[in-house]
Amino acid sequence: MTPYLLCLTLFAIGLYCVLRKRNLIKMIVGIIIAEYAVNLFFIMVAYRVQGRSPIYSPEARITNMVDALPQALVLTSIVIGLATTALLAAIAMRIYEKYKTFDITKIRELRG
Amino acid sequence: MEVVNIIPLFVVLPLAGAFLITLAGKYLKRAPDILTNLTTFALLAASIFSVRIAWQHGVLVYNVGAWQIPYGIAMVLDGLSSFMLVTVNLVAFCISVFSIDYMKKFTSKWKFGSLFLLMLAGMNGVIITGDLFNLFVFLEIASVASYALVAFGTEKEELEAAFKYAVMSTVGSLFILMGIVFLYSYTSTLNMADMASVLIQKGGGNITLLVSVLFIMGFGLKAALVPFHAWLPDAHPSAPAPISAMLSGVLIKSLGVYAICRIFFNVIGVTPETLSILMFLGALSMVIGVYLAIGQWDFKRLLAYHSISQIGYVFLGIGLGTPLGIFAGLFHLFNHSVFKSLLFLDSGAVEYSTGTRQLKEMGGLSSRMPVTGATSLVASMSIAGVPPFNGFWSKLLIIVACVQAGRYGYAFWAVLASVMTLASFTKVLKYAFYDRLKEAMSQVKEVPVFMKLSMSALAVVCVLAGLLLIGGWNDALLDRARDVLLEGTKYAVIVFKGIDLG
Amino acid sequence: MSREHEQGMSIIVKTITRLTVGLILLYGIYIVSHGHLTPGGGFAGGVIIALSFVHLMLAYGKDIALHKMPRAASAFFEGTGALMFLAIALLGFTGGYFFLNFLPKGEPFRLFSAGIIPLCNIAISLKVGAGLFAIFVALTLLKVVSEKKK
Amino acid sequence: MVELYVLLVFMIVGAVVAIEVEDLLSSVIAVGAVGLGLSITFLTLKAPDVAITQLVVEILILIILIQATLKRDLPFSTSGRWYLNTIIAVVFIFTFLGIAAYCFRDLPEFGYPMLRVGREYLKEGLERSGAVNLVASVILDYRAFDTLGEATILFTAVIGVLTVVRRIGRKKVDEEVEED
Repeated sequence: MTPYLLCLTLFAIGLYCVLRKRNLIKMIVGIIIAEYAVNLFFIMVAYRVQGRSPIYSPEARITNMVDALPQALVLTSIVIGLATTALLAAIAMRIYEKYKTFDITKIRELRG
Repeated sequence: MEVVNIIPLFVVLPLAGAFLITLAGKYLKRAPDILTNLTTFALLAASIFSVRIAWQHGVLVYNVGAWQIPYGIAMVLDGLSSFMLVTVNLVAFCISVFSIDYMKKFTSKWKFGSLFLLMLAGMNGVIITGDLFNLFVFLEIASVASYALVAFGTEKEELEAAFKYAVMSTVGSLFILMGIVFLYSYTSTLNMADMASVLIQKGGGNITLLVSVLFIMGFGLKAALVPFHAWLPDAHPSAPAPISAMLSGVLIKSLGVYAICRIFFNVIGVTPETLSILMFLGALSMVIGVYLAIGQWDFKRLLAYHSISQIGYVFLGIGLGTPLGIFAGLFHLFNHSVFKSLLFLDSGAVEYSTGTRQLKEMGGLSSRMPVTGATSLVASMSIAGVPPFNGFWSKLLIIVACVQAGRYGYAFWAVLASVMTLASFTKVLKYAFYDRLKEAMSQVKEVPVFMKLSMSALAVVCVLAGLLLIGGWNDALLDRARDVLLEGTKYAVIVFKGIDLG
Repeated sequence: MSREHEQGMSIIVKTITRLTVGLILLYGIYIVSHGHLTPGGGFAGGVIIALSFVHLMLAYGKDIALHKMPRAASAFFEGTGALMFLAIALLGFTGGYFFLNFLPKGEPFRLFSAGIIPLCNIAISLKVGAGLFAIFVALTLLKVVSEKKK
Repeated sequence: MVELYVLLVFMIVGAVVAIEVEDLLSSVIAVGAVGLGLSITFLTLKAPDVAITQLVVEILILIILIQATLKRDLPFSTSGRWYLNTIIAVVFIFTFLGIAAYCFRDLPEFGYPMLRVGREYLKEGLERSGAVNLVASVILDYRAFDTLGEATILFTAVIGVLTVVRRIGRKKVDEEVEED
């Protein structure tokens, strides 16, 4: 239980950063941290006490391997995170080029 | 070739089209146009065919890689999926015809074609899949493509809107992924049908409450329900007109409304509390969206606020939970896809010819641009709910359903929002199309032929969509879709039965 | 900013890069080809391959790296990798199912085993390596041009 | 499982540093430290595949973000009163954790997953797909369709980045613009 809660703390910190910080790079940083937390949670869900990694070896017959499915899903989710981050960074760099700042309070063309 | 083999094509075709465009599009000038239109046409044909086979067989299940449920990924084609497929691919085909001429105003057409098809692949994948994580993956494909498309013009405000949209939408995705993790830990499966049966056995518990909250926030962000709507009025107007039409017309529906319906009705199972939350958020979006729209003078921004409002109608209908309410909600979803994309295409046509989006700078355009003027009239009457256009029927049904369910308050708000919509569009028509012709606008020409063609096609659909209420059509398309939602978590049983048949 | 500075880092960095970049590339290829036997796989290996070119680019400047791996080539590899993966998926139809593992499974622990899995790994690594390098080049060029403007 | 707690606390501290430090470059480097910690955590949780991928992706993200921040202005981002911000943050985090802790009683205990579907992969995976590495057998055989989607997302991001970095977005209808 405690590892789950610590992991969620990480998620909450990332989320707080996205919602409160007024800087483009800081927002990207927050998203990255929250993504890490979700990925970590997935791997934690798969963990078994005294487990082995899910790879067979020629010598020994292994029975107590950890769940392989979440690991596969996390691989996918890491890639998704990378793709999103790269695109966000590209957009942020273009915005910097236009406005000469990353500060969102100085970039207010639009009002929603 | 068995009939079930059509199911993967909905994802394979657009993906293949997108990959080929990136290889060939740089060197062959016409290739992006031809490939995009061929692909979307094939998809439209396939989706109409899918309605037929869904009608004949009920539920069709396709096991990717021949792995049985729940070990592999399954694709499920049922009434709701085929209904959504028709909606998405019809609108996408009209938009791809429109963008042949419109996108001449932008550079790098091959990037546009490729991203457009990738977004379409993502939406089709979300609709066709029967696996929760797979749904998330395709949702992200569609989202990532749409972030890039919003920034397609690479001007200041476009980049800014794209960033805002991307950040908020990514937060939504993270909520959704978190919900999926919890559900996986609780049920230890990812297939939606299997998950539903496990949840019935184990009972809901507190965890489904947490998951429901996470999903409503996550998919609510994708669907732009009111507390989560802040990105939409920036992102939708900033994109090029065909993409605005795509985003407002189908993206928020397939990623937001469809996903919420599928997960809450068929997997988690609806409780009266979730229904009333959906209904309340819907009504809130309906009223606040139209209230914010009235003050706008930017044509596309006004339309974007109306998207929020109309999504509210859809959620109000579906949230009622009665057969008539769900039917009306789905019908309104289809109608909104058609008339809102038509309106965005009209705004694009106006921008193409006059170079402005401000209503105050236009005037008397219908004499210079007869096709655009006429189609805007049809679409505005539809969205405002004037008989005999399609918007009237669906709004009427939603209001009747509210009254039937005894929700008089919601019925009142729906009528009020409808009146305000009418007022807002009267303003648009008066200032843009039917006022005195301004000096600056006297040299304006009508748009090229492909744009006219696609706008007229959508306008015809607007007029004829009322026929969907009659007999056979209704039975094949809307009733089937509604039945899927009414079955609720019996979905699991039905899907497993579908495997035995296949 | 002087011209030499723009063309990469100091001689020490360049020499070490010359020694290591080949090893990194080789390691990436190893990770890809043994993806079904050891940890790693097409994605991690592809990123390592991309990183080896990124490494070259950081040390030597953009001209030499782009000479080794032109942008047209990276675009080509990316499209090819994606199409190859899709083609493997579609070839499954020969056995009746989309994404069917239609090749013989072979003997476990051998390099040529597990049917389509090694092929998929290669396709993914091509796509990932070329794609990530293209992203990196695009962002670097963006930065160079915007600095010139100042 | 002491090392797991140590790593988690290290990551949380790193994350707090990353979001609170004012210099953007330091912030990005702190994220790098968190990512490294995450990679080691994956190793202790017996997920070597994920650990390798996390490590290389971390390096790439770090390079991209450093490129983005280097030689740009130093914005002093957080305005407003710090104690107000801290109170909001703490209240927010504790409410979230409280709700979660209440709901987590339903989940299986940490270290004892249900393995309804997972057991099948562990038992049959080698036989039915032929891959020794079961994670590879899951991502490229059982759930290869997900991986197609994943590859497509990366492809989309590449096209997206190339789209976003175009200098000239709009042109006249008949104008020919040189494209790169």
